[in-house]
Amino acid sequence: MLRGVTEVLLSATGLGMIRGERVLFTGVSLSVAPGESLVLRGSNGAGKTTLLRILAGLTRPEAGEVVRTGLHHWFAHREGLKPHETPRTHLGLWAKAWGSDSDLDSVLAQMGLKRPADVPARYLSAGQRRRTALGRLLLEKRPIWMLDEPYTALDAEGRELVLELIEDHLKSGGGVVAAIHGESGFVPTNEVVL
Amino acid sequence: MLRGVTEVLLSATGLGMIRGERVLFTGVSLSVAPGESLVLRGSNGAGKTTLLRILAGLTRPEAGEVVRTGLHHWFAHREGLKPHETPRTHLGLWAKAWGSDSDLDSVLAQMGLKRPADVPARYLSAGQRRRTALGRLLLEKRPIWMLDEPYTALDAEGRELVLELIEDHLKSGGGVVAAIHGESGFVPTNEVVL
Amino acid sequence: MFSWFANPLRFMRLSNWLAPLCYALSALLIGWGLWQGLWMVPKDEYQGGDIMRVMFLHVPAAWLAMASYMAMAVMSFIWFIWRHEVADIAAKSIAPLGAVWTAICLATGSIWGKPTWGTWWQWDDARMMSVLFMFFLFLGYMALRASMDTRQKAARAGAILAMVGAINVPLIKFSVDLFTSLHQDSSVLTADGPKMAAVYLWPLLASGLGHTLLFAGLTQTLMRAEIWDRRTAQANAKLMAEG
Amino acid sequence: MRPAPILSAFQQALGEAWAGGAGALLPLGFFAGAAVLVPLGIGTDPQTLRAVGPGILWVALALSSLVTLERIFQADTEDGALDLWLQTGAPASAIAGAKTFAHWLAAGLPLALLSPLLALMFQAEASADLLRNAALYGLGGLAFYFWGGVGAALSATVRRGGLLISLIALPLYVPTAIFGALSMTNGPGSESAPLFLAASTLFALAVAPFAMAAALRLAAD
Amino acid sequence: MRPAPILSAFQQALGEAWAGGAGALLPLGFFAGAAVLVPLGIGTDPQTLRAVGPGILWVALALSSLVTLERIFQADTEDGALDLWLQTGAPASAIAGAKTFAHWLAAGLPLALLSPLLALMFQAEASADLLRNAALYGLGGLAFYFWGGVGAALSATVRRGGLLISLIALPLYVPTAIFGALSMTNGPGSESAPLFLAASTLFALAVAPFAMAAALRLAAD
Ligand code: HEM
Ligand SMILES: Nc1ncnc2c1ncn2[C@@H]1O[C@H](COP(=O)(O)OP(=O)(O)OP(=O)(O)O)[C@@H](O)[C@H]1O
Ligand SMILES: Nc1ncnc2c1ncn2[C@@H]1O[C@H](COP(=O)(O)OP(=O)(O)OP(=O)(O)O)[C@@H](O)[C@H]1O
Ligand SMILES: [Mg+2]
Ligand SMILES: [Mg+2]
Repeated sequence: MLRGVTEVLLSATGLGMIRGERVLFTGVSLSVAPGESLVLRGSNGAGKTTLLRILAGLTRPEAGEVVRTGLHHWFAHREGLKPHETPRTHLGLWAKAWGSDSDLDSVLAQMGLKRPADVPARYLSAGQRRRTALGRLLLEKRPIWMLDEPYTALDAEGRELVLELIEDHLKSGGGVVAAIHGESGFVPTNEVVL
Repeated sequence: MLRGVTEVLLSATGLGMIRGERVLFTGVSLSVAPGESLVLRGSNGAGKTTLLRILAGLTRPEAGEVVRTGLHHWFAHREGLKPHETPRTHLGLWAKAWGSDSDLDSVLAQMGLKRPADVPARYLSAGQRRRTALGRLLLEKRPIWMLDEPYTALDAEGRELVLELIEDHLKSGGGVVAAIHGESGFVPTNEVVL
Repeated sequence: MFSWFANPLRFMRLSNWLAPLCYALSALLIGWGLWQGLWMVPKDEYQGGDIMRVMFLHVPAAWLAMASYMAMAVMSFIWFIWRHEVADIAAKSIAPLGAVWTAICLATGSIWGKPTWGTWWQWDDARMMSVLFMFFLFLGYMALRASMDTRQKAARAGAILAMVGAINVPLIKFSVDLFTSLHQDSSVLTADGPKMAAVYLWPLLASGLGHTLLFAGLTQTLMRAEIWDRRTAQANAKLMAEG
Repeated sequence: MRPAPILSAFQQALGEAWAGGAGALLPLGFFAGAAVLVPLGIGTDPQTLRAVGPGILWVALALSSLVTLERIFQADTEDGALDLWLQTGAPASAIAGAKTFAHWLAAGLPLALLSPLLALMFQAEASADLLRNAALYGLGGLAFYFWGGVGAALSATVRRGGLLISLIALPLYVPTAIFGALSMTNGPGSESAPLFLAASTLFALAVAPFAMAAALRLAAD
Repeated sequence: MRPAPILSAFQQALGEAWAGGAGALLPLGFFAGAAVLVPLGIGTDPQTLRAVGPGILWVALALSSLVTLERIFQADTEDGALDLWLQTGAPASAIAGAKTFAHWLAAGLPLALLSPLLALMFQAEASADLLRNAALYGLGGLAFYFWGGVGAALSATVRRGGLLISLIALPLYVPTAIFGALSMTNGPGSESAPLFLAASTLFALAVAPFAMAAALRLAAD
């Protein structure tokens, strides 16, 4: 945070997107500064996931621009788990790919995955799969978190856990962009309604 | 309901299940009578989905027995949608397979799928996929509904819609078994905690 | 009758003395058969000279290969219909043994074929091909079982395959009569009884019986190991349920 | 027994085989590719090509059916459609049979129909035999598809169960392959071979659906 | 450029190829199956078999690489892993190249190593040529895998893009196939053919990763 409060982690101006002859949104501008959270709102099919992919650089917008000043974590519907991967091997793979030296066992314990740590993903329960993917957020400190419906399939304790993670992350100067239906659980700094 | 109030739609006695050398549950007995709803509760990985599959006859229990007195609808995490299927073709297929004569357009309208009715599933948003699969419940009247986390990925209006469908179904003498995290939205007749 | 054998306890008690008996008898029979076959009987120039002595290994191996597949299929059938666990354990134990005997049949046949037919292997020969594929079926059966996550699923998948694959065995038996083959026709296991000269026939039959007993003994030993294994797993599951 | 689900399964599988713009054409492309690459590989001596022709087609048919079949039930297992099909009230064997038949219709039959063309490319003489052979390819292919379906259903839960399905299905293919190859030669036994081919196909049609059904219930478990 | 993600991609793909107990063995089984079925189909005249042998092996190599490759990127697209790989900060081309190389290592190289055995089964004389040929199969297979990877990446979003991938990859295979087949004959040009084969492989290694990267970004879009 050398350059003071004007520094932003993520900003976008004039984003517009068309999908299959249909205009999803136009003129969306937003920014996320350290410690700020942004919640994307809108009914089913409004374009939240699409906007999130644009912000992550996965999809090219039809109009507008995105500037990111740091790395980000990505957590979406599709967890990126292979059927034969276990929570341990999955998190181990990504720890290695990112050159992180986190302690796997403590990450697994924190996510409540001690028991199924060595069960292949094809046998995991829905919530256990989500927790595995969430574990990636703990492997490496990255300034921006992009979360698509982070509470899906989690039990009450899991929700609580995600909420804590988000709050800790915000407190330590990170930023969060999340698409959420229903209660967000935290008070977002900004909201974008699509 | 010829045989009076003692008639049950679904009953199970002494169900027990082992998965990968781990005992998920033992001695689970339950019954669902017309107009009754049963909510399965438990933390992630407790065995709710597994129990639901046993009740539906998809998985064989390690111990115990299940008796169903009628057909049931199945709505779970995996929607059964092929990537190239559209909401219209998917619902059309199952209407035909079940020999139902429901009006497809009205089902699509009721599920809020008028706009994306002809968009292939691989382009649908998460909520639109869920709504498509939910549409199957309206194609044919079946006494038992088995729902695995029915609110996942739905917006507020979608939640409302599911709630209404469930209440209508219960009122008309149907039964519901649902695995739900968090608020169920309705007051369940019974709860099973795993 | 099945239910009588289906009791694992009874099986354990029975096999406790039956398996060693099988081993002892088979050692005697195979020993005598080989002694006769390798040193005593005259060689047959028409069948390649001294190399024909491999017959006393080849033919019993061929019989056992076919018989073991049928046994596996029958055990699978019994398990599929009556769910007697011992039948499944038997099918599972027979598979690796059957694969070994089939491999012996292939190897010895191939070794015998080089001097007599001038080739190790003949691709369009129905008998050789069908024995080769029976070997693949044994391997496939084991691979399929290994790829399933629970015993119950392994048993179900294996049983389906073993029963469906059983069509292969009649084909092997009759392929020689149906198609032109380098391989000679059956002369022992025929409808009109054995047509082989007695000097060869007796040692051969002795070897055959010996191999059968050896096979039976080994099957029982593997089954005992498997039963111990399952008992341990059950005890573990119980412990975990309580703790 | 309700016939509606069975008919629907058939239509859905047929549609699916043609969907994605290319599904059913895979074996065709495969087949054509092989036909183009083979002469490139083995040289173009007409004598050799003619000798090799019919056999290559059998091989291509067997391989392509394996490739197609691996997906039939695996995709259904993964996306949850299998759960729905098992709960229609119709017998699973009839549904599995209908689906397999549809895939043969979409992928196996075109291969057989294309066979005279490929035979001609391989320097065969144009004659009525080519049409007779096309019928034999069709018949044999049907058996391949049904046995392959058993292998596919058995390995449906094993992602990338490639070797498994080959190990399981190839032995089941052998009788058909032997009779099929034999029926296109002039050797001894070639006269009765078509009959045996037909018998082995009938046997596959009668037995395979039940094995598939049992295997699919297992995959859903 | 961070090397860690590239190494991880390589290791992950290698592990994945061997996972499920059978993954990498698919092409092997395929190859062996073809080797078994071919003589059954085309007859067993040693003269014919010897002539046909090397070519059949090339065809089998091409076909088996197609089958394997179709999954490489399709599975990644479907389960969301592609999104993760594209966000590692390492160049997508390096990651795609590492993955393809791993799959060649797990499936293509064993095929090449197996080739002398299969040549012997096809009645070739045992000689040092068989080892030289194994090296050529390895080299040619590498080119097949990289071009096949381009086809696979292009058709990653098209479920069952079978035809697409064959249509795209087959033409790319042809130069390699021609030089490969030529280098195993005694015909004119057979001496320089290995050089051309090596050149075509180098070209594939240099160009294909960038094409794959572009195609993968498209698949994620
Ligand atoms: C790899 C090649 C071979 C295979 C797979 C093979 C397979 C078999 C099989 C399955 C049987 C049992 C048939 C029955 O009882 O109906 C058998 C029996 C026999 N085989 Fe072979 N065989 C092979 C090579 C040979 C060769 C090269 C010879 C000798 C020239 C030979 C001689 C015999 C004899 C004498 C019998 C006993 C048949 C009888 O009298 O019933 N086999 N073989
Ligand atoms: N090829 C296409 N043709 C027509 N419409 C398309 C096409 N591709 C995408 N769409 C539409 O674009 C929208 C994509 O929405 P997106 O997935 O971003 O929604 P979302 O806001 O995340 O919804 P949800 O809350 O359901 O997750 C959907 O309405 C979808 O129908
Ligand atoms: N082969 C296996 N080895 C070990 N554990 C297994 C195996 N198969 C399943 N399990 C365990 O069985 C449980 C299955 O749970 P199930 O999917 O029914 O949970 P759930 O209650 O629906 O959870 P969620 O709320 O997350 O959806 C999980 O804990 C899983 O880890
Ligand atoms: Mg969304
Ligand atoms: Mg669940």
